[in-house]
Amino acid sequence: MKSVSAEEAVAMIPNGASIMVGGFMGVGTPERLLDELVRQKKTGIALISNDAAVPGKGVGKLFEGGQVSRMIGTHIGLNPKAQQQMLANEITVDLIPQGTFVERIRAGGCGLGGVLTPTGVGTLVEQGKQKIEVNGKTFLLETALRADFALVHAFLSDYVGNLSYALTARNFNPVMAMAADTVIVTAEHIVPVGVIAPDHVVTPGPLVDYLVANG
Amino acid sequence: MKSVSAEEAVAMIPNGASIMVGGFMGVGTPERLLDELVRQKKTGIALISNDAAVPGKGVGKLFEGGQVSRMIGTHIGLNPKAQQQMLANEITVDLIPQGTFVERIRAGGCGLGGVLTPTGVGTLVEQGKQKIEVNGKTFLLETALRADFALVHAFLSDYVGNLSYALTARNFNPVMAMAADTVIVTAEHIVPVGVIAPDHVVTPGPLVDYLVANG
Amino acid sequence: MDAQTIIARRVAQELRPGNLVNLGIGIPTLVANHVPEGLKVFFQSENGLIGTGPIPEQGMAHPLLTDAGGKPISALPGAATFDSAMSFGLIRGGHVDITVLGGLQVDAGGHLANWMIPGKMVPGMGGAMDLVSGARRVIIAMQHAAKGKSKIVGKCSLPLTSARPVDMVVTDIAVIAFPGGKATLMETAPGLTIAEVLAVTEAELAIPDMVPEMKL
Amino acid sequence: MDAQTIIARRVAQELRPGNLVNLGIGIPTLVANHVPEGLKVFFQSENGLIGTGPIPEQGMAHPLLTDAGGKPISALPGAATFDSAMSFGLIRGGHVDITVLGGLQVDAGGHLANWMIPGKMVPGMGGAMDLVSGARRVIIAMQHAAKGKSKIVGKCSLPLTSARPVDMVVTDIAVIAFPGGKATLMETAPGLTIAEVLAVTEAELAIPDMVPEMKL
Repeated sequence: MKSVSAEEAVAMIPNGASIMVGGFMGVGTPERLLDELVRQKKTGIALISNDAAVPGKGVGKLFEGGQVSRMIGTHIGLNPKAQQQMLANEITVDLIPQGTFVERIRAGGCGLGGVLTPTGVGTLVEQGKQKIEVNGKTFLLETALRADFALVHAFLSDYVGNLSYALTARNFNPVMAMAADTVIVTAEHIVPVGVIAPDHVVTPGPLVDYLVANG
Repeated sequence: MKSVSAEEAVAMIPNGASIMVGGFMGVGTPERLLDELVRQKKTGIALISNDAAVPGKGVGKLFEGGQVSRMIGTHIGLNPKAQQQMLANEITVDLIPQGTFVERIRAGGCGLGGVLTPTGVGTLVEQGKQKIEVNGKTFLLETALRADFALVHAFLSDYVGNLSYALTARNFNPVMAMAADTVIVTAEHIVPVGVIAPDHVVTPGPLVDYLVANG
Repeated sequence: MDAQTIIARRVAQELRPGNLVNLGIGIPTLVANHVPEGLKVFFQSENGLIGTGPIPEQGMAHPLLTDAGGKPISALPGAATFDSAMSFGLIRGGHVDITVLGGLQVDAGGHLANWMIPGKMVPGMGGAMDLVSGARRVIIAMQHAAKGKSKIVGKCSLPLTSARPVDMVVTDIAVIAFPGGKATLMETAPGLTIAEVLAVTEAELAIPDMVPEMKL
Repeated sequence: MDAQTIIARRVAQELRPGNLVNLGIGIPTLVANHVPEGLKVFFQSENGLIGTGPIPEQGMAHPLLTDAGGKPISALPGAATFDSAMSFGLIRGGHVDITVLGGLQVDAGGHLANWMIPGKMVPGMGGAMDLVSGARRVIIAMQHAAKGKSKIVGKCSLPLTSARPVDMVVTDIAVIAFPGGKATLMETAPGLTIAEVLAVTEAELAIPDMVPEMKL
């Protein structure tokens, strides 16, 4: 793990990269990295994020300048800009069930090729997917999802990158921290090694590539 | 959730039941429930447990009186009694890779039909299993596993059954607590509601059916 | 009593002690305000919490503790937080006893459409498909009609949320269940006759010998 | 230097700063004692711990803190614990940089057999198959021969652990790697000639122009 500034961290991300961003309606999103993505005008982003948040918050900021070219998520209904760009075919959006979204990312991070889920069987979601029967029940085969980068927000990080999360800001962060080639983390508090008890570490340090230093 | 004695808890388990037991080489195993399974002479048990522990410890105790008729696990090499019963065909043992074992149980608890794993491809483990290709890579389809009962050992339980675990005694307990029709828990310490911080609860109370009262 | 209160209060009667309950946005959220005195249930918020409490007092909100809409909530003693994989493991795995969701249409076979209107409203399904596929009981809480048109239809014209039928629909004028896969009028709102309910219902409803009024 | 020390010390040279390392039982466990001074690596125990430390002092062992064999260990500052799903997510997902395992046979194509001898030894594969399938680098640490028979064979006669070839084999007399899928002699133990190594090796080994001695 290396310590970097937000500017240095985002400078590593090329235009056109696939980026997972933690957070649920902007809660638990690494806001400083989003601000820096906007400031450095990164474009052509393939965004993997649960939702499009709201304008001016979290990943919502990326839609204002047209920085997203493609998105995989579960809900974009509260960001009119994202809605509008999707309906105008300016961006491609794959909307998938939330349980499927998180399992695909988990599979990507855990070396699984995919999972069988009952969710989506008999709906539009099943289009183009393999159906597999197990013990007489039908499931969809949903394949693993990975990204070039994961932007993760933790509550605590220690000096070696052990992370813990707070309340509902945990959400997609721990699974995304396993599913990307490069993992960049911001934390509300950076603390000495040993402050986070072993049983309370959710994301072990070896998963973290870069920790953004606090100001 | 109901509070019961170990005797009452085990009395609910019929002969021939499938039982998941948490623990890794007897560490994190609900020892008092195992003792009670022995005392009540339950037989024909379909045991789902990572290993056979060692004689006299954890699930190892069940082999001494011939109480196990079938086992799904990953390693029984340190329990000569279990080895001997398997080689004599007195019990049927399905030995499967440990990562597959835990994912099958997790799938059972999370409503997934199964997962695709690369582990076992090209080995004896692939026999009789469906092979599925995803993006040019071959995976085995490993199906979900559930049980009638899960016997779980926690470090802390509060009065409503919120559980946390200690150190390497966590192992298979949290996934098993999701994958059985009836979940019975012992805890080293039973504490008032609120003692376990929300972020430190690993198994939420609604998953627990019975908590064994301490002496 | 207004329409929303009728629905929320009637749905709340379905809760049982110790149930793990997931409430959708809109009318379903109101159910939490009508839990019978002394009944202990657990409310799950799918963004990662069991034990959601009421909106916090002024100055007590925390930005990292919100509901699935991103709005501040509180947590009750004994609450538990977890990541989204666990949250949907609970949902898909049948650990949620009851989910209460809004609906656009429910058809005579109990099939629900509640996530999109092609070409008009395409917000994404969020957690709805998993909830309907995985929760033990699915209760739809919605107005019986919208813009004068029955939302209880013969066959859904909108895209389905799940192939799995819902268990119960509670509207401002009726309770409908699906014994044997057939939409059946179980209760009417106080003061309404069976004929009045049928007159504003597109789907054909089976009528049992006894159709009591809702007890609110 | 005895055979085990040669192997453990040579394997330890493969560790890089910050590596997440999983050591199997037997000779691989000894690698932890030979980590070069000042090199920081993380050791994982697959029963749910990153940051394993040495055997605790008398009276300091805790029954809930053990290695994968059930033996008491300690944990270093900065250790993290987790459940088995996470532990094998780390292993299968390529997050473990190096695993060091024992072997019964490795063949000319780098295939490993290390988990059973049909009819004789059927303990179960435990985590071995996941480790060989998922770790970024797989290093086999074993004696070159057992009971006078080479363990580096033309083709494994015992059941394979994985279809994925290992990256390196370190024995008491040689280091073998598999560039282009072909067993190649990379180093010999101090004082041994290439011919002496080949004489006790069943598999055909490619011989590069330079075959240095191990630097221990």
